[in-house]
Amino acid sequence: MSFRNFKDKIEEGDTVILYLSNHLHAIEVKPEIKNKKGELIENVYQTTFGALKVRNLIGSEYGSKVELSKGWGHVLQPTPELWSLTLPHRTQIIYTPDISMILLQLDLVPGCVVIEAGTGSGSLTHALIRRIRPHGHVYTFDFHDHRAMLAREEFEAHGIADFVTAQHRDVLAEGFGEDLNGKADAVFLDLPSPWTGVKHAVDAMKNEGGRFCSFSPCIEQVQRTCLALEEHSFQDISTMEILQTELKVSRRTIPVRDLSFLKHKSSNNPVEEKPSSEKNYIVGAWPATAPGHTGYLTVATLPPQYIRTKCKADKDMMEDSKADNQIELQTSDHENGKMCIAENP
Amino acid sequence: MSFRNFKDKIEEGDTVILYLSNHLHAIEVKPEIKNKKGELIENVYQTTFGALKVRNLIGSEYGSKVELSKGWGHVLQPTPELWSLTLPHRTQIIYTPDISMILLQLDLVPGCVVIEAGTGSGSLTHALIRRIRPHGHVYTFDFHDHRAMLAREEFEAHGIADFVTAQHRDVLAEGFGEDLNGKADAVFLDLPSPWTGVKHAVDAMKNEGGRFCSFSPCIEQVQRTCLALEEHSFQDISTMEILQTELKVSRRTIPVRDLSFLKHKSSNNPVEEKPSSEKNYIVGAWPATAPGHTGYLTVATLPPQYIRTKCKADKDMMEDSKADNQIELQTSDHENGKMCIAENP
Amino acid sequence: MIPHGTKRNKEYRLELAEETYSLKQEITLKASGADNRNIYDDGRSQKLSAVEIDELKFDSNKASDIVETIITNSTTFHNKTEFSQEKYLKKKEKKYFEYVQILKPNLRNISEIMYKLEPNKIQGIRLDTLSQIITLSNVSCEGNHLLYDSGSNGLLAAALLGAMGSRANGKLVHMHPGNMSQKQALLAMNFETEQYNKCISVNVYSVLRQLYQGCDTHTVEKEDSTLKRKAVDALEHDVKVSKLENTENATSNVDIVNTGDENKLLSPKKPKWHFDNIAASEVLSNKVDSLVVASKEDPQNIFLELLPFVKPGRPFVIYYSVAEPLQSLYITLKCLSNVAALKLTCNWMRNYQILPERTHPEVMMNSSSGFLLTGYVLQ
Amino acid sequence: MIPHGTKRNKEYRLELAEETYSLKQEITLKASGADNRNIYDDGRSQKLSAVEIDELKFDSNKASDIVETIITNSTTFHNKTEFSQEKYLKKKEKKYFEYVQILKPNLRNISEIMYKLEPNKIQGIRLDTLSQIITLSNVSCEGNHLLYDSGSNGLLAAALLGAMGSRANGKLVHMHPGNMSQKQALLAMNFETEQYNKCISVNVYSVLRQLYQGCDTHTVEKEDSTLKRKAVDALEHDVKVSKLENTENATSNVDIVNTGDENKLLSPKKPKWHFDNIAASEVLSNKVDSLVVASKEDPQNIFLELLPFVKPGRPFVIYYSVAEPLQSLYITLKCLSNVAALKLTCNWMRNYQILPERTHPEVMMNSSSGFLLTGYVLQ
Repeated sequence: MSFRNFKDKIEEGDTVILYLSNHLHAIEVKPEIKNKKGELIENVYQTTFGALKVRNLIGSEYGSKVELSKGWGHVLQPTPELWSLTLPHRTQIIYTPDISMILLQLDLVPGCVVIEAGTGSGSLTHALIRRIRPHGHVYTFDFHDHRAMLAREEFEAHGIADFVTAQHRDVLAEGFGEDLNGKADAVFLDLPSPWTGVKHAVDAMKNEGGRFCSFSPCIEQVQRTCLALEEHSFQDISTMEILQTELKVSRRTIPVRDLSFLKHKSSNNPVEEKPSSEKNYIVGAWPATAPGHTGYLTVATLPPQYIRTKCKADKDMMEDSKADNQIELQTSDHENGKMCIAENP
Repeated sequence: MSFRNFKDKIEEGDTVILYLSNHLHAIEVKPEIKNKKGELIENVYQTTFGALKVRNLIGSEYGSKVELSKGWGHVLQPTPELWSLTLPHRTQIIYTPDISMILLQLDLVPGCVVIEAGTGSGSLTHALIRRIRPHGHVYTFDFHDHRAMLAREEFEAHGIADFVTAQHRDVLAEGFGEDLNGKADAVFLDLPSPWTGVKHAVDAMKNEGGRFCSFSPCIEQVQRTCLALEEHSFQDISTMEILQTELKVSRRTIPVRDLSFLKHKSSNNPVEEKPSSEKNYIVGAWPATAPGHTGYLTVATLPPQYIRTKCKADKDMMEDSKADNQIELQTSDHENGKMCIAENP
Repeated sequence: MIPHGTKRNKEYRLELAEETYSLKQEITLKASGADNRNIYDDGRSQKLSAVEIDELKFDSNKASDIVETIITNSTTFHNKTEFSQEKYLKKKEKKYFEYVQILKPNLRNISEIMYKLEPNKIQGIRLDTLSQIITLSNVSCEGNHLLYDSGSNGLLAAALLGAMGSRANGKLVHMHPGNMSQKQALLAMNFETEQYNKCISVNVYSVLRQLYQGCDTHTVEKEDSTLKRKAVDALEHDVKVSKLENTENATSNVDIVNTGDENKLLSPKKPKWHFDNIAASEVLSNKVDSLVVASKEDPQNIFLELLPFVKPGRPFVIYYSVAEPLQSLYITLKCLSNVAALKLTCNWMRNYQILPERTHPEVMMNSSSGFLLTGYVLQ
Repeated sequence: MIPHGTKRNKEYRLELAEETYSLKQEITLKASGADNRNIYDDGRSQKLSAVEIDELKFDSNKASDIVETIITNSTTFHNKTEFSQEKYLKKKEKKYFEYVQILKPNLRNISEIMYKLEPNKIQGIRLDTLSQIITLSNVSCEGNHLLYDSGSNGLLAAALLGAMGSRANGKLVHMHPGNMSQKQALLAMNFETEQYNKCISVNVYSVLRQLYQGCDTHTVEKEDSTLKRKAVDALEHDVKVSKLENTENATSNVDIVNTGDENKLLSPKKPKWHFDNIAASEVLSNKVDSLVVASKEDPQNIFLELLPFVKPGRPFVIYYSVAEPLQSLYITLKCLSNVAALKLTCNWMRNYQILPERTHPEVMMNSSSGFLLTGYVLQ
């Protein structure tokens, strides 16, 4: 229940983050677990610093030190960011740099209604929930029934089920459902063919308009999505890529090599010609390998209804006027291409 | 003539680089120039530090200080790198980070024969010439007759005409010419539709194979070029992007604000609560704006003739076996697309 | 936008547009060249003189007429590639077709405008970095949060307060080192009064003195700054323009509106800052759920002084525009070992042009994102 | 590559391939799913046991047969998307179809191999940064050049010597601080003797002593290191393997061949280094046309000591793996004002996957390129 409110002390049922010298572990605080035979046994969590009796966590304060059999660690209350780093991966997940930008680009504040597809491992969902609480709501969909169920159970266990509805649904084929028509402030898509979801996003958004964001690893997905967004009168269509690098900070001692003494014949020739002194730097080193690509974020604004229809009409006129135009030809090319990897209904 | 050999002193006809507190200027050392009326007059170069009598440069040493009417500067012997920063732009040019990678990726060393299309402003050409000298040769083509002529004049003036043949030719339509068949170690393309040049590159390369590189700003150009390279049995096809940032280094004094005194009631209350001390750092600041994209480099190896044909046969077989396959469909899509912006013959 | 006034001192009159036009739609392109091989740049391609074009501008009402005339008189336009023609029209569109759209202010457009206009006035905090300050500090409708900000013109306070929402309990203590807090972005957000009042802006010296030394000390020395504050608050009330124009060519500074009804401020005896200090020091003594520091000063002292006010297990985020002071603080904190999961990060962000046959990253990028030092407080 | 030997101690026998096969070409994909909605990851999708698959590997000669059997026994393969199927085949291809191609060594493949295997052994000099060291130092068939390198295993000497070419006049003075120079990459390039001999590798102390103090001094102290050198050179002659395998799974260290015919080295009395020192100090006293420093030591001292040997107007390039020592040197040089166009740069490089419908940057990148401080020497 530890995702709902700020807490001072650990209670049974909480999920806690165990911090061990730069390693993070998420632990569900259950004093007992079932073994393979189905018998309840003492819950002991194994770490590189030895065993942790999970029962002992109950009642201790967040931020405090906990004893392990061969050392110690600290327990933190989970945040969506810590959860992203420790959650069980059911799919590729979206990490904090992209999540943060998605939240900002979708103009989300407490009270907003936001649609997410697909749910995946729930990494983004947790951050969406935090942002739209206490009066908003997240509707999240996954076409994989098992994943949708696991997500539902997880939100329940984390005490945030009140703010989220997790459903199993193939939204590209079926849309978000009539209940959500005109209800959403923002729609986020992380799907293999997001362009087919754009029309559903238009249906789901409020009359006063809203924001759209799509996360796609491949540029072809982005290109099709941008075309679909333009066709549906979206404005301010913009695509970006976010990467984050962690600098490795350390104090480094660098040898200094003196060569000046060689200019003068001297009677005492040094036998060892080693570096003569040292210089200290605090250096921030770029890591040898770092994430090089997560996905492209494509964002756009759906204008209010009354402008929307007008733009739409303009658009149609424009399309007509250049039917035999090269750009138009290009568009239809893309639409042919679309069929190649379109989802089966 | 100052691009040919390392020189100690400036002679008439040299191009020199004038360095003025982080500004670089390329100056042709001509004592007199023609004015608008066609009369020969004294050549005076105007700078932010006043006038420079170009005649006075003759005989002075490279690297030395030169007097200007309101200050002074230094003269450097031009390198292809300094030239890239100062040359007259007749087109978009390629800069040193990309140039360097192109030279390395093309496996160029003295003695190589390399083809370049188009010549553009000759930024890359100068670097190619330096690398393949003294026994190699650069064949460079431009479809713009005036540009080809200007380039020819420039190579002549720079004293490097022996190592380069600059021609006016539409190589995408006409190829590189029969004379070059089987002659090149490497081919570089910087053209709007490089994929149509791939077959000509194959013709021009030596029987023992060679390296190919294409520079394109748009991803669609890269996609088509990669397909064309695969169709023509190229190996190790690889695409990359190079960016360079210049860090602004400075000594920065940062105020330190003491707050600890507030913990204690003290009789002498400070009236001014300004930062109490300072800390010094040498900082390397990232610039607010920097080049975000120049172009994608696509490189590949053409294997030796005897392997090439075999691969080609394999390929054909493979293509046949999946004629009704989705990937194939995709390829033909791209070929349709190609027509849209293909060059007129 | 209809231009009037002289060339030097341009003014525009706004007219409600029933329809919008785009040049590409109005002007039919008849012929285009395959490439630029026949184009010579000799500065003589336009047959109309600058004066003639200017006259055209004042005579003609429909911009497409102007541009069509210009094209007709260009010797090179029809030889240009289709791509170059489009680029040309886009440039002309910007010059002769100007629309303004009135948007509701929100953190995204306010921070984008402030970053574009004067990144130095918001310590160079780029959009992606700002977005991460909000998430990594775990700010939500719950809890109390502490911000030390010595120069982002209220952007960070606006960002955090926005994420805290209205109709919830938390407070944001917004510490600043100056005589008055910078509120430009905070005011620009058009927060409702209830939400706006959740932000308690206090001078760092006053509030810490209040906290450590109790009430009613040093009132004498404060007289002077009180007067200054009153003047400023009064001034703010005069600012009337309430809309932010999100046009590309908006180069003037952002106008602000004061949403607060803080008239009690002008009531006699105890000034508002007096009560703010008391309220803020109460929040601090109960400890807060996150700490954000974005200082122009060296962050080390400030962070170490404010760390004791953060509950154990909670996150902190320190922003600085260059890495070196954060690297130095990193080493200090590693030695103190009172924080967990310490990380120094740097962001990279690039925008893309997505157009059929012309997809590529944007040619210029903002390569300076600033740096974040983040972690969690231990007991 | 045909595997034999045990699992733990794999050995391969090479066989000349008349034709190459790719799995995608051999195996016809019958059915594929539209997405992964019906795939549950329970580790039970492969009906064959690991032991059964191993047996298959030894019984079957054609890899496509093996993989076809594996696919037939997979419960999920036919439900996977076409994309996942291809990925799966690629993985299997790597496991069961292994070809080796013998390539001619050149700077590109040697530096790529060295960077991939152990970037630390070449000071983390990435391909793009290496390429810029060569251009920015303006090395060509002309002129004499000076390199100080304390730890790139000969990569920088190989890079510069390669660009200098054969049948031309220049010399490369390759200074190192150790008893013997690192030559791994230099030898791997298979330079002709004439070109190889243009590189004069000398100990920095010996050559400067030679230069400043003249011949024949300190021969006594050198005895010891001479012996060491002889041993090493002899050892190098024993290394026979001359080809570099450019296979993806090459994880062993790169083998090298000695191209030099330096038998005179073993001749009595004056060792080769003695003549090398004289030759190098002659080059230095006539001054060089460029200076490259890639030290593990702080670059400041070394650069300032070697700067006097560079002709005015010529470029220098200083590489270091982190920025801080170069920032410090930058400040020093700005004060001395004996250099022009001083620049500290950092590179960014990313590779792309270009495939129909699946074009994207590679998911992992090398974010550490090292830093270059470049400029031109003034009189």
